[in-house]
Amino acid sequence: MSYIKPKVTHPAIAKNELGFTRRDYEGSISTLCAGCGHDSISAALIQACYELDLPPHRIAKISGIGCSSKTPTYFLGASHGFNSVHGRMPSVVTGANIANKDLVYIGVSGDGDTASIGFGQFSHIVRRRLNMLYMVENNGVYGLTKGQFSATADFGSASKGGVPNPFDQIDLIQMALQLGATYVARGFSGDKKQLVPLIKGALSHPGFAMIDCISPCVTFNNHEGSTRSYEYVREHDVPVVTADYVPYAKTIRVDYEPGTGTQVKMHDGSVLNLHKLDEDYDPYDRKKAINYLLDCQEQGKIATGMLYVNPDVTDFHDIMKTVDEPLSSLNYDRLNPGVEALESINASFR
Amino acid sequence: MSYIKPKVTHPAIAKNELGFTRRDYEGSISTLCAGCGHDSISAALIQACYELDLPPHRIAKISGIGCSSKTPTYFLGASHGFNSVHGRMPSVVTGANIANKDLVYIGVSGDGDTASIGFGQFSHIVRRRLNMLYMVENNGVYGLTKGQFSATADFGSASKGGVPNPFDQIDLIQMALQLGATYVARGFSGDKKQLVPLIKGALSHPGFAMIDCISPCVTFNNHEGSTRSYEYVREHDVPVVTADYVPYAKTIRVDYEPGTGTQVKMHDGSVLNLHKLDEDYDPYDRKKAINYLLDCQEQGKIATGMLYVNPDVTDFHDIMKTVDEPLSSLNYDRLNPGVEALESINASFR
Amino acid sequence: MSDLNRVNELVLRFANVNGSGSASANSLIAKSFFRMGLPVGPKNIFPSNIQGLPTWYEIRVSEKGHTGRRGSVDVLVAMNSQTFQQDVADVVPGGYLVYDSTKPLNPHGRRDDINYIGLPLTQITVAKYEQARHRQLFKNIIYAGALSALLGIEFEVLCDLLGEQFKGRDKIIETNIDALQTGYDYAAKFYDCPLPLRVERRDLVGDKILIDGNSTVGLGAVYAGATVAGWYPITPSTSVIDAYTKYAEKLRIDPQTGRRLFGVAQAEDELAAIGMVIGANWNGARAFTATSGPGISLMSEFLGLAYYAEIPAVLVDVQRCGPSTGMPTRNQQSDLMACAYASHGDSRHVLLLPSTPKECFDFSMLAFDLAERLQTPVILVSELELGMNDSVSEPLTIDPDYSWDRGKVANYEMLEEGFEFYRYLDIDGDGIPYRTYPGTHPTKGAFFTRGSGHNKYGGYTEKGPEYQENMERLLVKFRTAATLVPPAIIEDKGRPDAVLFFGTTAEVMPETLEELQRQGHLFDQIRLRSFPFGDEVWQFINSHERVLVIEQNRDAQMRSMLMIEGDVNPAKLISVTHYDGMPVTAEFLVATISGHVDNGGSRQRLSA
Amino acid sequence: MSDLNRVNELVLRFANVNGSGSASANSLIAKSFFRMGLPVGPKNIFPSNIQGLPTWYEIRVSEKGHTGRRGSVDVLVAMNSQTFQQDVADVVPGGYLVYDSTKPLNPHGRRDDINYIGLPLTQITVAKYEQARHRQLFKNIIYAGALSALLGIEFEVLCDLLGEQFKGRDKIIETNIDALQTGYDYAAKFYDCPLPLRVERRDLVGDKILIDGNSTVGLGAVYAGATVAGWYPITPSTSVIDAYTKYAEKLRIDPQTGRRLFGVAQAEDELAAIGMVIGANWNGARAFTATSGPGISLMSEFLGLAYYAEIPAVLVDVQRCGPSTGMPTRNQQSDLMACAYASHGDSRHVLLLPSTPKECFDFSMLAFDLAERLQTPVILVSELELGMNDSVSEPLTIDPDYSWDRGKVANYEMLEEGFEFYRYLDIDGDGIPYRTYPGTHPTKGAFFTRGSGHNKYGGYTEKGPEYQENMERLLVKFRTAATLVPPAIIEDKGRPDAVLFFGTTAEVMPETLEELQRQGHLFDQIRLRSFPFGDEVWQFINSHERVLVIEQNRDAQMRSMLMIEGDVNPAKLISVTHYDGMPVTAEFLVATISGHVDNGGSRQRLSA
Ligand SMILES: Cc1ncc(C[n+]2csc(CCOP(=O)(O)OP(=O)(O)O)c2C)c(N)n1
Ligand SMILES: Cc1ncc(C[n+]2csc(CCOP(=O)(O)OP(=O)(O)O)c2C)c(N)n1
Ligand code: SF4
Ligand code: SF4
Ligand SMILES: [Mg+2]
Ligand SMILES: [Mg+2]
Repeated sequence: MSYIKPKVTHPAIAKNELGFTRRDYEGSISTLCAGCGHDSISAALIQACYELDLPPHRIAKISGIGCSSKTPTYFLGASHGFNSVHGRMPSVVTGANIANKDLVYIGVSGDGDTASIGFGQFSHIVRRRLNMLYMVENNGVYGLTKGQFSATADFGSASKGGVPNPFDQIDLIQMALQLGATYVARGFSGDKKQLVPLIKGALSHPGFAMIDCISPCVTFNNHEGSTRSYEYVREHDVPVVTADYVPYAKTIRVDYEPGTGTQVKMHDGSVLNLHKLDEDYDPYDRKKAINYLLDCQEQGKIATGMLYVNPDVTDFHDIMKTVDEPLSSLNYDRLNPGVEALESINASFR
Repeated sequence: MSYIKPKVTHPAIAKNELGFTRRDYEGSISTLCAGCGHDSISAALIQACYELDLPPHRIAKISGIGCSSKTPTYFLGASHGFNSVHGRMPSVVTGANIANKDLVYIGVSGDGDTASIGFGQFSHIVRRRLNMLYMVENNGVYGLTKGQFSATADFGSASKGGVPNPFDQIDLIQMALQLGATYVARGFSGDKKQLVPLIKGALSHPGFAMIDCISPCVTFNNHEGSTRSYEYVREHDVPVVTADYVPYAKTIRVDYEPGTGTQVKMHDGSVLNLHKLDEDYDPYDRKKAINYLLDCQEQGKIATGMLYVNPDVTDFHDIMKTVDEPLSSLNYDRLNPGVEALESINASFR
Repeated sequence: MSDLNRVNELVLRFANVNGSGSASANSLIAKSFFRMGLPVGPKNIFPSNIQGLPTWYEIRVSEKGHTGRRGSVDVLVAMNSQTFQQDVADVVPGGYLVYDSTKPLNPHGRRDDINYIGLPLTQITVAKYEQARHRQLFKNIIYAGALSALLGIEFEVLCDLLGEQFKGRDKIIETNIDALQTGYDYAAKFYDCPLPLRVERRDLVGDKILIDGNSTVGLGAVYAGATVAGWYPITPSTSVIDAYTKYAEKLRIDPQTGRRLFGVAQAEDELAAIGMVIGANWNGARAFTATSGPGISLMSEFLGLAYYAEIPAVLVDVQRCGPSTGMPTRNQQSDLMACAYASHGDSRHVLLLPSTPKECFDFSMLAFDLAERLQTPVILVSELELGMNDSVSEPLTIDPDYSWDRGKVANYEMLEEGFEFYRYLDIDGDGIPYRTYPGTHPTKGAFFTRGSGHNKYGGYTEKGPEYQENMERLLVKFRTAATLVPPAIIEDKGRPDAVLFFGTTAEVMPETLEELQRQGHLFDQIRLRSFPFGDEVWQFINSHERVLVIEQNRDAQMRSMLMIEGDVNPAKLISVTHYDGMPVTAEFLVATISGHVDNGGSRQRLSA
Repeated sequence: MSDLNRVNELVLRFANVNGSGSASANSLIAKSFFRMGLPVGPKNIFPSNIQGLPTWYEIRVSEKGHTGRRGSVDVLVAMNSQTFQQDVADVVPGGYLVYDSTKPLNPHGRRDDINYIGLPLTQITVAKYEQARHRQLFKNIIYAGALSALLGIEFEVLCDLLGEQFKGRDKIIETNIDALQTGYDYAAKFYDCPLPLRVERRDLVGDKILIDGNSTVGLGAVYAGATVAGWYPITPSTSVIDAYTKYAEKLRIDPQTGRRLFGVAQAEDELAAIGMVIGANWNGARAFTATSGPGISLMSEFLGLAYYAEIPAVLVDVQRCGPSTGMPTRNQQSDLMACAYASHGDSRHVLLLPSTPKECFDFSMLAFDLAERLQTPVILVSELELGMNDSVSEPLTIDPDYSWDRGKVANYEMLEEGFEFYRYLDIDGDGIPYRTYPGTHPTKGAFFTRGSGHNKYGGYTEKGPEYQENMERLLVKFRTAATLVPPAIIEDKGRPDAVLFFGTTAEVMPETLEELQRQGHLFDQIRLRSFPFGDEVWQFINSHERVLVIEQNRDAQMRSMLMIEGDVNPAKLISVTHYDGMPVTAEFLVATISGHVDNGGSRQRLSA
């Protein structure tokens, strides 16, 4: 359990335009490991929704399965949430969104949930231009099933000693760009200063917005050869081998300037080479973004920030030419073609 | 049924190094529509295997479901074939390949099979660097289920009148490049002169080779607004509306020079803007290839040819460090750790 | 040779090549019988292919109303040289073979006991038309014209049908009627028309309609107020969505804005299709999908979620011949257990089992009411034969006062007025809790939906007793379902033996029972229309000595479900199965059942 | 208060916080009992979470061999303040509560009828260790040391176990033993040790081993010669593949090259995992996968393909509590029907149902032989409790002369010598055809595998009779399967009543039956070990008046399968179900069964 909330709220506490306090955007107490990056993302989501003055109950939170997918319980307690099945959040959001275009959709997923079992659904929801925030809480591992490599596992490879992950990683940002996403950003869970605005931008974007948020798993970031990995610890340090010991860890936080880089030491000792986009980076050029990412990849750098945005979007409902009201709000009178129409249909089959 | 084979072979007919005739590489009579591009691809596969002197029985043909996926019955009759389930050919090939690295694997799929239901499996087989030819017989529609748009449906959009397909297409070539494929080519079923060498290159490539082969569906290439589409025909020409009439069509063939373009008129009247790579195009530069494709996309051109190759590959078996012999060939003595080992395992649990 | 000499009782079969455009001509003939006031049963027997393989179209005309498949052919229109020999063999002695006499008759197709009617179709069309396409297409119309003369089909009826079909396009109408006339004239000139086997106008179909079940399912969804469809193409279910879309495009456009009062998404696969349906229903819309066997398998994880998290969902399964890809254009009733118990864990689902296009419509509408009332998936289990072939059906009707039943939903007002909302609490004793739509109320009514352990308040739990309490309530809910689903149709005259059937088997049952009666075998009958089974089913079974369970699958799946659900003694459930992919015939059933009855036989243990 | 005063009969439960490293200390204690020659049954009750939630570890020691879950606690080591109150409540009167006495006892945890044993663990560790990590970890070792004194666990046994575990790392061993000693000394000093409730060395476990079922399944796959595993992580099956990989890394490395004689692929999901298994088996390797309920649902389309195209496949389903995500770290036997009848269409699969780690090993090996002999999927249906917890088991053995049975494979020589190969032809009358491996012969033996309609020669078909013939052969094959699978274990003393059970229920049955016998209720017994059921099952059921079918699911799935497969009259099958996710206890069964028997009760109709 990573934090216990104070039971009383201060009377003079700040309120947003809607008169809500930040607490009104919180959820239940997290049951994730202490220091888990996912909890920082939840906090950033809370902050962003609060600052955007979104009515909490008009937000729908939908997720798959995994530690990351558990988090919708831990933010926005006044919103409806749906922890669905592994890898299939995109289809559930699609249905929900078609049904009611007026809610704000936050889809939460993990890298296993999105880049492995859910890769097909992920790709197709991008293509479909759904108006939503698709948040990937990317830790490079399967947290909930105890630390298998995921398909994005390479992101820390630059600094890993020992055997590198033999498979190419799937770069979800590149994928989203190729598949036509209109808002594509990469964040780092520990960089709240950067992440909150990215989320706010995404929630304000009237089309498909994806944030690939690097989020350290404090428990299973377990690269072989890393000096603080379990293998290492097993051999050298911890005096009792424990199947289930999870050391209490601190949340990683960074704070650095746009246009500069920073090295983040992960809990297992590996190092992430974050690089924050320059303030004059032009996020309106898709081709440049693709190339920028290819360059970063070659240099072992992980670009963070707003990589690409196309504010000029047609969303799914435009394409589908649905009415302005949410379909779920139409009453039966609007939907019933009536007895006469049925009679003429009968006639056409005689 | 698109062609009936002569029953007798000419005695003086040409043979390859192995003493096989081209006929030894053929399969059963096709049951596809007359003029279907897929039959031309089968013919090209036959030609390539014949010319490469591959022993037919050392090839395994594996497919999903669709008109395209039916074709393995129509080539290489002396090979084992496996028409599996829709969209899941990649996993079946993966298992087969792990079991026996010594066969040549031809995976056949359609654009529905690969870019929709199978997109997850497709992406992951690329990542896994399996040694195989992955052939997509890409017609932009679901042929077998009668003409729904597929996720690659845009490729003919440049010439389409009327309502354009509102969704972004998935460019399988771009995807393969991003996901680390080491041999990536685009062919056109009607351009045998180009396609046969592309297939030969792919079969000779010691890693993952993908060919996205544009293959016109003569029956359901049915763009609204196109002057020869069914909608049009229904209104103007055919005097009886038929649910099931499939006009007899001729196979489309093209022949043009590298570095030049050609306009191919499809059966429905739409026009493909093919552009054959220049002879001095450098296929060894992945980043250039990605950019080249982006440029073509902007210009509404479809680049064909060998887009990218990296001859320096580690295949799945290298990565997995399996023995040289096919795993399926190991006899029980090699695999049985023996009674003593079991006794010591028992001891470790007392 | 004794010629067939019958009025209004015949089976006419067309043997064609797939893709040759014969379907229109053949269904024109089918519809013409119907227009002449005759009960008709057309069946399309087509390959899993687009062009070039054999395809058949069979029409049964029966004044007695026996429109199910009979299994033999009186008149065969043999237009496919590939299957010619077999086609000839299928004609009953005294029957008629219509063939293209441009070339001499294939000697292998010679029989002494049938009549040959040659039409020089190729010759005529080559002479008459220039384009290959026209030659091919008009061949079909010409033989239709000839059949008009031969079988006594009123020519004006054919003309009317063409006129309606091509309304406003006079040139087309004219050309077609000309072709019809050509065929008519040729037959009339060279043969004694009409044949002794022929049709005559009657007034036997009243206000009935001739329609396929997939269309009526789609229409049902429109009338049920479904606004969202997520789907993936698969034979034989695709036309459900096609029909929904087509009628919605007509009937569900906002008159002010011209925009759609519905949304259809072609999904990337079946997992996504059912995911969309679940997401949309969760969010307060009526949503559905349609698929066939392979899709059911793929959807089963999601179905378990919807069962356990209690989300309404309407799923149409148009069954085809399994297992696996099986014979995708053939009929079977073999997804019953896969649907009823879809998903791992203790899961069970409500099924509706229509037998006619009208029932397809009614059950399609009902499916949405039930799904929302029960907050669970409802699967409309149809069949290829019912879905893709036209049948004579009661006209579609809805009660003018009908409005949808959205079930137990706590809305803004209720929450505002203090309704104590707990997502999984059974306050009415029927096992059905209240739900809220997302976004309803700023501070009340939000809950968290999950497929993992939850207690009656909707909270997460891993506590055994809380988990179990919830699972037991789901059983209560399932018992409630049994009281809400359409009851079985029963004819109980107190006979000791009975037949039990469902789905397309119903079409051949009147004929089967008449013939059995003629042979001295009397049966009560029960037609199942839903799962879970209602009390009437148990009472019926209990009050009979032997119940013959007739089904179109190998493994006697319905019989299994009766045993599982009702603790019925298997000794009284005699299994009759038919599963070769073709629709079951009365002939087959009569033979099998009279055999059973005569031997006092009971079903062999599969596991013996 | 009367203290518990018993030797070698006790239940010890640890209440911990997940992620606190208690598992090692707790299993050290479990193993020490075993080393003292005592039958022991450890059970880990853990949350679906990585850190911070309550977790329990329960050890039953029983000289009588009753190692199943008992349902109450004699000694509770209460290390989790979150659950303290509930934990205290679970102790039997006269039992013992071990707690951290650094702070005063929480007054809500006060009871008059139990004994409190305070150990100032925090105080000791804070004084003794500097690093937080060490303080946390040694707390566990210190209470283990205290238990040694309190319960009479031989100190040397604990030292030996540590010595073996950290062989060669003397510093670690020393530090740990020091911590053990600290705990031991404290307890010995402040309490009368050992307690009246205690253990003593016996010689009751012989050469048995203490091992979990997933490890032995993995080992079985190694010994079966499996060379390919495709998998996707899911609790509680992941450790099957972990074990396979671990042992293969040790035992399956080519001595010459150092390269692997096996390949493991982590798939992108379960569909891919089973696809790989099918592809590899088709290609002549032995391949398998392991999953749990959600994976079974996702794999069901592919399972239908393997059934119908007749491709061997070994699948391990380690069941957890459903439906949907359910309670993923809890036990259930609720995937039976989902496994037996997985997939749409008429599909059915062979199941193996182990009860012990030794059977997990044997059945794992057998699964491959059966899958290849029968050319069909074989599903080893295990359970979380069997798979993830250690049990006392017979040692693993294989016949030194054993070699694998690869079934009917036409190889190069046979084909060369003129063996007439047709893929789906039954030449032996057992329903099993021959297959060939791809690449076998240049001109003979190639065939085309498909999940669509095929005839006995392996050709594509859409013809009803050909299709049906093949489907009937599959039934013959399934009857053959019933003769090849492991028969039920039966004790038949001619009593009228019997109990029927399988899987982990077996662990509590001796105790249950003893207690029922004491109460005057005598039962014959049958333990099922496979599906399809063999003749011995039907004979047993036929020769008994009432059979109590005991299972750990809600819907009486095994009872359903008995009815479906054997036409058993449901009236004689009394259902006893337990499904709250915890392992069933003897106590529960005795109460339920004696209730049933006394009322002559039969199972209520679910559908009533
Ligand atoms: C169908 C299915 N397969 C497997 C699982 C087991 N499972 C639960 S979470 C998970 C992986 C989660 O990884 P990721 O999405 O990266 O989330 P994280 O825990 O790392 O945040 C898996 C494989 C499941 N619940 N359902
Ligand atoms: C699970 C499943 N869903 C749907 C289908 C129906 N289906 C058969 S082929 C096909 C699409 C084929 O399209 P594509 O792969 O592009 O092949 P093409 O026919 O165009 O060559 C579909 C949806 C199926 N067989 N299985
Ligand atoms: S296991 Fe990793 S991802 Fe999961 S809660 Fe713990 S730190 Fe976070
Ligand atoms: S429908 Fe299209 S893809 Fe299929 S066989 Fe015919 S032409 Fe080819
Ligand atoms: Mg992850
Ligand atoms: Mg296609």
